[in-house]
Amino acid sequence: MIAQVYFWIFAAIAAACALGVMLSRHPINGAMSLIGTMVSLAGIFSLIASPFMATLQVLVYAGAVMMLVVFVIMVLNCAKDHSTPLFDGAGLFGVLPAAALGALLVRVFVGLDKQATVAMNPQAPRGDVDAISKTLFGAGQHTGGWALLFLAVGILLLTAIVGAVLLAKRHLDSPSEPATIEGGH
Amino acid sequence: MNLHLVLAAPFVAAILGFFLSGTDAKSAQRTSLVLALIIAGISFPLIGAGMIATKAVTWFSVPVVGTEIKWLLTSDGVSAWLVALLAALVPATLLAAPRIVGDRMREFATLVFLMQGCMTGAFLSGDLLMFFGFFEAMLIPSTVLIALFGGRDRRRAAMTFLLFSLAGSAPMFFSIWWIGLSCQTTELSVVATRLTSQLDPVFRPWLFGAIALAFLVKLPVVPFHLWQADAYSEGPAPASALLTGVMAKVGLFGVARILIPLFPVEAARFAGVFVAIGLVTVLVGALLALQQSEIRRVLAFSSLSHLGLGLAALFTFRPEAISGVLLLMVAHGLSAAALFFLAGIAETWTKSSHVDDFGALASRSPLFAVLFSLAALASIGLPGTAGFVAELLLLVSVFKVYGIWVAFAAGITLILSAAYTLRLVQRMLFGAPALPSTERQDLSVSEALGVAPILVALVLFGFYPSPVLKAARADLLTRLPVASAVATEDAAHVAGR
Amino acid sequence: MDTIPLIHLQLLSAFLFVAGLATVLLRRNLFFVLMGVELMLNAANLSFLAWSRVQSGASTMEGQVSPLFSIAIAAAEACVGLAMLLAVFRSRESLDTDAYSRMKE
Amino acid sequence: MERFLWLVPALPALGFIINGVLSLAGSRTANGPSRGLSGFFAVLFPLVSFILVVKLHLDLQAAQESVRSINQNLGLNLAVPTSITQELWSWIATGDINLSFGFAFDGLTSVMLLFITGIGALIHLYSIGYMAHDRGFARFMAYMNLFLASMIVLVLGNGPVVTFLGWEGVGLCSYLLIGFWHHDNANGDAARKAFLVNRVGDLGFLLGLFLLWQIVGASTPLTYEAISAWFRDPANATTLATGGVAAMLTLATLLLFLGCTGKSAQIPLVTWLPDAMAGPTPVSALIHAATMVTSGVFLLARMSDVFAHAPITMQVIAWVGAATAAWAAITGLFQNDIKKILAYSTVSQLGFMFLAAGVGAFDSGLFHVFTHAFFKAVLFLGAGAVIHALGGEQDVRKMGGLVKKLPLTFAAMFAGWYAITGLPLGAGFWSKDLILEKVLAQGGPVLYGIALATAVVTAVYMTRLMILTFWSPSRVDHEVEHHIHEAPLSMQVPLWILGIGSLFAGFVWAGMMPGWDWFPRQFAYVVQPAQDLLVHGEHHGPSVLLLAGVGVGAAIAGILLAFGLFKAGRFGEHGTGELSGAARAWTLLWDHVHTVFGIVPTRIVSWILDKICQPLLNGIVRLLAYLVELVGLVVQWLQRSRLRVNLAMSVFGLVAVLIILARDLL
Repeated sequence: MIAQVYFWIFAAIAAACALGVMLSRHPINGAMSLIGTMVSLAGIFSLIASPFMATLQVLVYAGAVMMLVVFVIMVLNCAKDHSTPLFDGAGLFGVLPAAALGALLVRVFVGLDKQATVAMNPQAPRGDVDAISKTLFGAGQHTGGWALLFLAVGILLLTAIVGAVLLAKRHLDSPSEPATIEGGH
Repeated sequence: MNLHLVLAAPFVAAILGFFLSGTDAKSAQRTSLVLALIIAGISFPLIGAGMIATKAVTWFSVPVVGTEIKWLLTSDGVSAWLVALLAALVPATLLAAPRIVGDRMREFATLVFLMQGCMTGAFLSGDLLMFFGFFEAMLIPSTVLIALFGGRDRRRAAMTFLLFSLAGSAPMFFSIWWIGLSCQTTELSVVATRLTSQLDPVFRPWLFGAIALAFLVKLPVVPFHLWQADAYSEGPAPASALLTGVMAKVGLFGVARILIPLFPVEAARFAGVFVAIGLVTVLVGALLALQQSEIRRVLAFSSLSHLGLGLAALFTFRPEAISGVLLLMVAHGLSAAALFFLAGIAETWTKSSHVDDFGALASRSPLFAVLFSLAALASIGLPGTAGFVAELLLLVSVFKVYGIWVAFAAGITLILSAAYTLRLVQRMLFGAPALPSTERQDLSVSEALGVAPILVALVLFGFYPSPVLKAARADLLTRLPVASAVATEDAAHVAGR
Repeated sequence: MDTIPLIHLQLLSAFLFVAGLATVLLRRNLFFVLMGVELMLNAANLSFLAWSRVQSGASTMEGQVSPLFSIAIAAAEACVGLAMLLAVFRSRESLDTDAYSRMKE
Repeated sequence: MERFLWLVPALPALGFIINGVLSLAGSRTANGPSRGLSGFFAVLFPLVSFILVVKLHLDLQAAQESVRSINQNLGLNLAVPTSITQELWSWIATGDINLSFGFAFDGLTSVMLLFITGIGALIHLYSIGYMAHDRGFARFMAYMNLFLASMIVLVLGNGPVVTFLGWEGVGLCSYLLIGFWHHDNANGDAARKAFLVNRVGDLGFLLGLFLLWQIVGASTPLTYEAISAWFRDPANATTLATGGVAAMLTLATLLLFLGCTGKSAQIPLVTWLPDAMAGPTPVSALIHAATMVTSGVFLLARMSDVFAHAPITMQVIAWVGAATAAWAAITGLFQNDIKKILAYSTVSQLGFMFLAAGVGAFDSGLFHVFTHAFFKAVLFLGAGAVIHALGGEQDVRKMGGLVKKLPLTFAAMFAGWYAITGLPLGAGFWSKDLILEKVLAQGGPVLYGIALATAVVTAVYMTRLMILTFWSPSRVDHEVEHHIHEAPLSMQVPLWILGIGSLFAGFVWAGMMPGWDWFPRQFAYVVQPAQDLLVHGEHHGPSVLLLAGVGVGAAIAGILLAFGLFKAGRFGEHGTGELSGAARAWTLLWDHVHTVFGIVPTRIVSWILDKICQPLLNGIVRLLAYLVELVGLVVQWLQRSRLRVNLAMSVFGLVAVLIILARDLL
């Protein structure tokens, strides 16, 4: 019962923050809202027996990735964006597919919910470090090849770092110049 | 007879065409003529060969669904005659071309050979997808021919031609794709046996209609005929001759060889529609021809009218209609081509295509006049020319199935075709010359040599059409009874209701 | 535990996903585009974890493990994306996506 | 001998080819091709054909005679051979159709061929003189030869389809020869008109043939012999009696008759023949008087067994013939062109022939064909000689007094006039009186009255022609008058022969003298069964001699009337204008009918199609093209504009794919 109450609180925060991401004018505000969403999601993760993921969510996402984003925002020093409207005509065109997709998802989920076959499995193991690491690195018949994928992700991250360095290299090499304040054009 | 050789020869000639002299048009013409005659020599024996086919080789198979596309060449009576007709017209085209294409003989000959190759491929294909490939490929050289060598409005005409043809054949590709998926193969003979059982009867009419559309546009029939007059009158006359002489026949050939055999039930079911379209085409074409004042537009609408009759007759499923249609294809191919060749040459004399700018060619150019009027008479189906036998057979078959009034409607074309053709003859050959000119212009010997054999053949087939008629009997009749049986079954069914 | 109905989790996930998508589609500022993508990835993670709760047998852990990779990819994406953002900003002096689409013209 | 049957048409055809080549080869030389060579070949081949026909005729007679004598001597009942046939090759063989290209030479054919090739050869000879100064001499001869070949095929064909080959062939030659002097567009128009009007008839012919073939069934070969046999077979009588078949037969015969009206210039397809006079005069004589235009009557006789079973059609034929005869005779009164007078006279005489056939007297009709060939040929050739002498003048108002200047021509034409008016013992006397007699007996008094009145009018206009041309005072221009000369020998000889023919040809069937019936005996077996079918019992009417007296009286009355009217120069002599008023309207009656019911609707429909439907269709296609272009513009804008929009589109696609994938869950 208490879990439900927590869930509703977290869900409300997450949803509100998601709207905040969508609607805020300044990137910093958006980033902060996003962090809020992520933290709330971490809470929900732990509510549904996934403590490891909850931890990762906070550490990697909210902690590392978003820090990076905020950092870049600060580097570019993009002030509040007044020059471009928040929404415009072309944007309306984007509402339609989003709404369509949303409707589709809701329809599918509600439909699934009505089928009795889909129900919570109380025996499902908790997603704690032990279980996940066994799954990831365990050797045996039912390992599913996660280890290989894990290695691949490692390579991906390495590549991403190299790529990021290369992309930003000109910026790093070039003599420092006053950063342009205004975003937009 | 090696069918691969027949198919490869024009393409080889096209490649050799690149090495012809680009500056000396005469030498280019001579060499290409030799090549064309060699091709003809290779192609003609097909007529006597009967039904032959190469060994079917899997060309490729579509991944996942596993549909096998075969590389297979087949030749039966009908395709053999059409290939021979084509092979006979190409040398004449090259002979008739010099005045029109001038120095660019090399390019012209190469394109003509390419066109010949594609059309030969379409006639000989034993596989639906192969057929479609050649069917579409022939558009390229023909469009380029129109756009390169045509008259003032050539680009628009070429574009119209291309767009109409593409729009017409796009649904066919869809249809072939569907057939390939359903039947696991696109080999014609296999598809014909599997189609009825493998395809949902709900979809069959649509697939049928999609394929029919491609052929109807190619033929063309009303209301898909708008490209025709422009393409034939703006394109270079020798190429127009090939377009109407052979390419339009691909449409009829497709109907006879692919559409009806693959969809006998649908063909029987919608026969009335096709007969109606054919008859409307016959009459509208003839009436429009009466109104035209440019030579080649008259000829274009005349082609429209004549071939419409062929379509109407095909859908009677009478054996005499099949023979008649083959003879019509040969006869019309020869006579229309001859008329286009001659019209093209005459247009170079006056630098005009308007009938009023001619006149008195009979006294100024007697040889031209003789050949032109002979070709015109052959085209109106005068007894003693092949056209008569063909039209007689077509009218008989229409009469037998649809009765006297429909035959009467179709027969009005006899009167109308005489009306517009003789009007053309009179305005061009007779009367006073429109433009004062003292010099006597006439055909050169080589031009006359290009056209005369065509006319001889027309008269020959008029008196002795048996070789052509027999060729048609050998082949398509095997499948026709199916269609006519279904037609009678349907009729009985309707009557029963 | 496990009293939260699956449907609630999924609806939340759907909402977050649509919000992310809408952000990507509506906003012209590149930062928001990036953040919308992150939001969608988060929504997916939530969905993964929720689904893992209804599985049984050997596949139960798959839903628990997949978000790990998702997060890793998100990190990589953020990394490269931000680098590109920097590079683009250098050349175009703008973060407006519409300004980029005019590059073609 | 039958092995050489094909030579009869082939020889003139060879002449056509030789002359055609000569004409083309000589077209670039200064004087044109050699006239001597060309003329020699042109006359030679018809002449040889004529000899061949005579020989074939005699052979056939001999064969029949020998069988008859065998039968008589040995008491046997062998079938008397009726024809010499030759099948050359299988012409059209596919499906149910199995047509052979072959010829059949029997009594009817031999009579027709005798005068076709005979008179044909004479007219070729005449043409050598007439066309001597024309540049297109060889071309003319080529066409004439081709005509003769076609005409022979028409008559000699073993079935209707082979006949149709000749049928359209003669139409073509008619077209070519009417438009022979092609620098004048009016000639071309006349030629085209002839061809087109004939084509209308030809379509009727073909459709009638189809119906006929349906009636007799696909198993019956399409030869005259088989068709006749089918209709004579009593077993088929019940089939024919059923309502559907009877109606079909009526339609079939009416359509076939439409073909005949086209070729023989009967109402309603009468208009082309007067215009056809634009051709050179020998053409008018050979094609538009003696031979081609009579092929309609020939076809009726050939298929008499068929027509005899369609009483309604026979009625129609009789009335059409009578109406045409009367209308054309009256029209002939108003004409001032010597050839037009003769043309309408031809139409009128053809009407007589159809009238005869229509009342069931096919042999009498054919007899008139035969005699008419002589006297009309001589009249035309004589007119040609007059025109030749006057340097091309054709208006009778500018002639006169030629009896002294052209005595020989006058003599020949006088013979023709004597025959056509029906004065006693001339060729026309026998045939016309025979027709009148049969019409009274089998067609009733109304038709007889029309025919008799027509005979009077015929005498009037023919006498008017003779008066204005020969007997009245000269009105010839003075310059022309000095150059008047008799025609050369090559023109004279045919005139004499034909003149004699028109006086005495009638004796081949002098009805009043028993035993003088060589003519009908020749083809009795062709038409007699049909005639017997149509005539029930002996008719007791006025005696033959009385009727002949009435006929002669009509002729004399007409002649006297004409002398009374025109000797005084009452009308038609003076003035040079065109026809006007009622005369013009009457003359052009059928032209107007054609215009209103045929030409104008066709023009209107084709104009609508070309000027309204075609642009409309074009507009629709254009509209489609613009729509496509519009879609293209939109798509282009979408592609080009915003990243976000592109993205949105792909999401749309994603949604669509998802919907398809998750369709079970929805």
